[in-house]
Amino acid sequence: MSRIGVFLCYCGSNIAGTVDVEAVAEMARTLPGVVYVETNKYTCSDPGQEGVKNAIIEKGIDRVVVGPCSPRMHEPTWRKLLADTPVNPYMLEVANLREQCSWVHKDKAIATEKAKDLVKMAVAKVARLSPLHSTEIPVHKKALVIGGGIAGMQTALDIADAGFKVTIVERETSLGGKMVMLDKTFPTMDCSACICTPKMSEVGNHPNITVKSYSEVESVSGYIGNFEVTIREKAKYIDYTKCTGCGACETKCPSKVINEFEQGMSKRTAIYKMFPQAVPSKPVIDAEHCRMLQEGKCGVCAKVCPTGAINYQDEDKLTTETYGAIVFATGYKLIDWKPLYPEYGGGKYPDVITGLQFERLVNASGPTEGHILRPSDNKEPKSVVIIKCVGSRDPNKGKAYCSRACCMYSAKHAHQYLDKVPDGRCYVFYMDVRTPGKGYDEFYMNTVHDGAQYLRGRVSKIYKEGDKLICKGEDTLTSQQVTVAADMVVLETAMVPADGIDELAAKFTVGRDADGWLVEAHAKLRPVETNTAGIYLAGTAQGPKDIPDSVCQAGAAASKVIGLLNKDKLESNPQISRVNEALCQGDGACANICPYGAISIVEKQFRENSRKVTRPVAQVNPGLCQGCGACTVTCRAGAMDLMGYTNESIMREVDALCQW
Amino acid sequence: MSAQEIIRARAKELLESGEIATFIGWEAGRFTNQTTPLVITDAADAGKLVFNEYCANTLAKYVTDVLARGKVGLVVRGCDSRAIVRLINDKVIKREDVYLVGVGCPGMKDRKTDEPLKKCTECRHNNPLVFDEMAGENAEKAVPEDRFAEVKEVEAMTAAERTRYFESIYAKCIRCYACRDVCPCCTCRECFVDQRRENWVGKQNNVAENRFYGLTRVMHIGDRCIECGECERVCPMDLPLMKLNRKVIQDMNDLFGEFESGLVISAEPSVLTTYELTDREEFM
Amino acid sequence: MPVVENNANAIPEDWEPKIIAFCCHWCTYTGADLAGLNRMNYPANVRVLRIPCSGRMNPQYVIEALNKGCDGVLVCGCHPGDCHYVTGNYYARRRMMIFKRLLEYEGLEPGRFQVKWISGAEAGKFRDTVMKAVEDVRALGPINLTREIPYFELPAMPDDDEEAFNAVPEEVFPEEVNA
Amino acid sequence: MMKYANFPGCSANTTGKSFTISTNYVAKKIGCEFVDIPDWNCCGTSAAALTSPELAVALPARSLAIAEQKLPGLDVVAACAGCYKSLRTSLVYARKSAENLEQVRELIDMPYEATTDVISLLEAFSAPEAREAIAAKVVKKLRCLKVACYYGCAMVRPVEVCDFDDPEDPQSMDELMALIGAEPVDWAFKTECCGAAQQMAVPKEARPMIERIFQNAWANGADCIVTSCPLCMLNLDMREAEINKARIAAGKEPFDIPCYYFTELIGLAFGGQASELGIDIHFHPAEQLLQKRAQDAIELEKAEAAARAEEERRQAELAERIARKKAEKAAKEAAAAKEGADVGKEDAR
Repeated sequence: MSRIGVFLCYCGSNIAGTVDVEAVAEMARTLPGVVYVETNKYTCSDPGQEGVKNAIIEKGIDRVVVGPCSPRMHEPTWRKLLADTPVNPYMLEVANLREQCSWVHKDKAIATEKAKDLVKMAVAKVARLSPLHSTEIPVHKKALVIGGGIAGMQTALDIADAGFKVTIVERETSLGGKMVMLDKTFPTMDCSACICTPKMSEVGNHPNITVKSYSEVESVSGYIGNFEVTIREKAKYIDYTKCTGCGACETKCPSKVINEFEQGMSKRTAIYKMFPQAVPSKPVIDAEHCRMLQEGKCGVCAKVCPTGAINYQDEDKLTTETYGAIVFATGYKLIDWKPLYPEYGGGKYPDVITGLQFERLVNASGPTEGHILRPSDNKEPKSVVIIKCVGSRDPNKGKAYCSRACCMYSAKHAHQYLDKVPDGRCYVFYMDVRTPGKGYDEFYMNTVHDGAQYLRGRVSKIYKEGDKLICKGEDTLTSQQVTVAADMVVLETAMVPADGIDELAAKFTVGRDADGWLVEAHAKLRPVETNTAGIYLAGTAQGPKDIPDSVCQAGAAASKVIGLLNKDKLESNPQISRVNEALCQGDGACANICPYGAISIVEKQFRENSRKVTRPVAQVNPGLCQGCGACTVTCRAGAMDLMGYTNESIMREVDALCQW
Repeated sequence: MSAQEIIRARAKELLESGEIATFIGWEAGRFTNQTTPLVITDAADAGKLVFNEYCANTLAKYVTDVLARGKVGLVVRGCDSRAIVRLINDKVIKREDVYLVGVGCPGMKDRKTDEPLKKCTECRHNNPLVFDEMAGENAEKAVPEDRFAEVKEVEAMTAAERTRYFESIYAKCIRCYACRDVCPCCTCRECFVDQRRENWVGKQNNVAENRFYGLTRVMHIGDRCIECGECERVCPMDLPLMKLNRKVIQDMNDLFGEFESGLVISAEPSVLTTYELTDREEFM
Repeated sequence: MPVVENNANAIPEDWEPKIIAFCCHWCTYTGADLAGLNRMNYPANVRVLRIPCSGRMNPQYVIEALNKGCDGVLVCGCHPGDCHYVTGNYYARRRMMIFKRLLEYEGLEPGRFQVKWISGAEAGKFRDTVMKAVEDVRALGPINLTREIPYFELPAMPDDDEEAFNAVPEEVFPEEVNA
Repeated sequence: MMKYANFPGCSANTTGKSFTISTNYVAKKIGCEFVDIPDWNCCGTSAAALTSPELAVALPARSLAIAEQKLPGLDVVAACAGCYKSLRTSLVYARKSAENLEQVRELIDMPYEATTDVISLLEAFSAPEAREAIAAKVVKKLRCLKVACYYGCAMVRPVEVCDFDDPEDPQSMDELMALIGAEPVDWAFKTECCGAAQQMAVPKEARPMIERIFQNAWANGADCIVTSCPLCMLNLDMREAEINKARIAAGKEPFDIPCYYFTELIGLAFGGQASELGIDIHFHPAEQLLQKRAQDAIELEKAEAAARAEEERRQAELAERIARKKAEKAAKEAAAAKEGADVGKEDAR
């Protein structure tokens, strides 16, 4: 038989003013299982709490009902109090006598009746609770950052500087991401490489950071503090312990391939470094285009390599390590506008380029050494049309959202063009100009003063006549149709999530929104966490951002990781789902419905009818389960139950209430 | 060769070859035109198998009883095959656990009245949907015009009439659980009504507890019900149980899109264990 | 027993509706607390039962409450899209839509079982929902569900044909089996 | 068997006469049968939509309902792009929901199930069967003729109504033209509006809409424009002279771009005479170009034949040289072997 102690609170006159607490206490004494009832002026005060503790010990109480304010207010307080007594902290029920009774009713008689019911319900429920124990989860003091762009690098540096080991997984051959492709950064116009490459080498040389370039996450299991991650390091065909990065191999390689880093505007060799300042500063062999690896003929790079670092027999390497926290800094790519905008030629015209291609054109280390020359004939364009919101804010063809950075970088592109081609004309077609940010609007106004012609409207068609690209559009401010004969058109295309993020997110059970961006746990209050505990977001993986915002979020994610890694152990929430394996049929409905991927179906051996049988049953991962209880309702057999809110205890509450 | 002859021949061959361990079909019962399900393990018994227009019982659920002996062969009509699909989709059995001899079904008759069975007049898929081989040809059968006609009849009553109607049903129910035992959706290792759980469904036989059982049964099977009508046929009190099942199915059809359960083997979640962001919103 | 179309006339004088409200911890329970903090006033006929998420809402709780004599049941959770557990209320929405229709099919008055999404900020909506539920249920009167088997409904024996039952089997083995 | 219900439309025997003539010519040759919908009525075109949305749905629906009853199982073909779009719009509306269909039935007061499909003539002639038949019947390839295929605004847009070809860069007519040996050029105004509906009302704004179509076709090297819409045809063909007059006045070079229906060119490739196909009744002189290109084609073929002959000659010469070299080499080797043998003999001695 349970020994229930009921502790009712006056809360000064807050409760006692409308509820006859003594009458409630009198009723409580008659309830089955109740051995002790006490009223107190302020139960939550130190003397009040002391009184509860003493009563528990003196009366041999094994479960407790308190009747004060809302459990949302003080439930943790009561749990903490019980932790100091022989009573299990989860053998507790709080009757909300203040927020949901005394404060909302005026008639004392009615409020007292209701308070009695609330106490009855609480007593009924607490009698059905069972002691729960939170388990301690060890925390592996090591973080994994997925993605080596500016957000990933910043996160890694911040975590590493705090003294924890970090691994960066980058699927390209070098760190740097998109930022290192850019020429200059708005609004200060510092050279992107000048501020990005030092970060890259800092990351590369940091004693706490391991960079795994040309690598991808293969699989993952586990939970917060204990993610077991297998990383596939793709075959580089070069022994990095021997390679000095001299580059002799690159100059001799006979195989020429389209250069992705230069946005397809130049060629690279099959053995290549992504760009000169790459980190790690060593090449890889692109197996698909290497003559030696494809046809078994060539081997020039091995001949010229002074250190014998070339290894054509290299294979993918799999390594598995345990990490305490994971940060997604997987970044973005530009939307593939070609199939979406046939009216812009759909890729038919080489001189209709994207913003990123323009960045490479204007970059001193780019294919044209910084001279703005149009791809078709290497002539300097004398008039350029810039079209904003290509794929952004266009739910019919592209995405409904605003890509956030394009207003500023299109202003930058106009500025750079007018700077390099002083006699050129630049037209910018826009829907709105959005420049919230320090120094942003000033930058935009300067571009306008430089002579960029801003036209409010969209371009409906681009076609070629002679060697001109005719852009037809509307100036909605004057309601005039406008036609611009341009030499080159720059499309400022929308940001979309990086390739492969769908599979990666599914591996980690991180949610994605309708557009594919990773979803934060709360849009306002938990913007860098995900719904999976221990996994965080940095940069454009979460949605379009510019560089300052990405870096900010990277720092925020890092501080969350540092906070987690600082702990030696985590205490798990014991109010989670539990499986009754005798009833479980293993059909997996619960596993399908679980938003955290906390339930898996495993084959287990049982002894049934004096026979050994192996059958599937559900298994709850205590590190992932958050205790929502959705699985309990899906389970028809009732094999799933939620600790702290068990089916029986809720039914008892309902019954207690119906007896009123 | 008649379907019955093919079934006998195939059962014999399959058992003799050792491909299956047991074969489930029907045998002639004690009374005129009566048949009962038959499980044979010996090829010599194949001659006992019958197939005629009085094979009322659905066979699929017997698979779960005899599966421990090895692969099961059985005769499947439309309803049996959907029941097998149901069991596979609920991961109770695997496709390779069963060898299905399909047979076209023209609809079965009540042995006493010689009238078509209610469940067969309402049936929309009389020919097997999943099978390994067919014994004979598919059969023609009229498909009912309105799948939910009987639901609409009830809906036409006033609320008070409906209360009384269903309370009289629950008053008649003797809680024999025949409807559950025969249902291919009811495959829990231990049904909630059999479990000893305090404050859950009571064991008394009264209207309230019977209502608890009845409503819970519908909520448990509604989104997976294959509309075989077996629950209704086996009910010793002749309770119109399909009026409840079909109500839920009708609402799901209206709200979440057309569906019929148990038509194809798939891992798709059932209607109530999934959702769409665009589901109708009526609780704002 | 005559079919009672409306028991409003038979409402006892000192009768007060009993309503149980299942509220999710993260939104509606918070909203109810906020109503308290704002000292809003609403009828005391509603008792709140805290569940972690509307996705935890088992239809059986409702059946139990109505069976045991509760006059009305409210189920409240976060707005779709705001669920603390991301998806719980989407499942609840489907399940409750079906279940509500089923109960009404069995003759339950729509006012007795209501579902509402109330966020943690919508104290006013919580108050209004409670007031409306109490008003609706008060107009409907005490719940009128039968618990025990009424004498007039004692079922007849199954109408099996007794002859067949008592008769000597006509044919123990049909011919074709022997053939 | 290619058999269709035909919705002639108001232009069939008036402004679009040559379209009808040439279509019938081609259809007969490839064994395609068109049966006119009995008692068809005006499709309503843009005028009905401006009057009332119900009228715009009901007018085409009536003709479709008749087709459904009297010509069951046949798809309706509309040659005119305007008719095609009106019919499709009405059909798509009726198919959208049971309520819509019921409404249409009430409007026309006829039984109607919206089962009959509506396709354009271009679509009918682009069907694989028709294409095969066309390819088989070509006797005179229209080589050297550079055509700008002009689909007009109504044929492929809006996608939710028409949806048989790409709305920005349709290809079906280009493919047909390639089939008969003509060279379709890649140009930008395939689906641009020709402004036909506004030419009377706002000529100042509308004339440039025609001019730019000619301008772009010309800039992309087209000899002529090929259309599939009688209204576009009328508009372009009739006003080219007027535009040229204005261009001359402005000191610009006038265009010389005849327009054809695609069926006219197919008929021509089948060996038809210009007069059999209605090419002789165009506004802009349309026959000279064809004659000139036919001449070009003959010359091209001559040149090609000469080139082929030259190539054959070169191949033969090459083969001969190789054979000679081989023979020389063999002789040399034989001589060397003999000499070696002789030397050997001498040595032996």
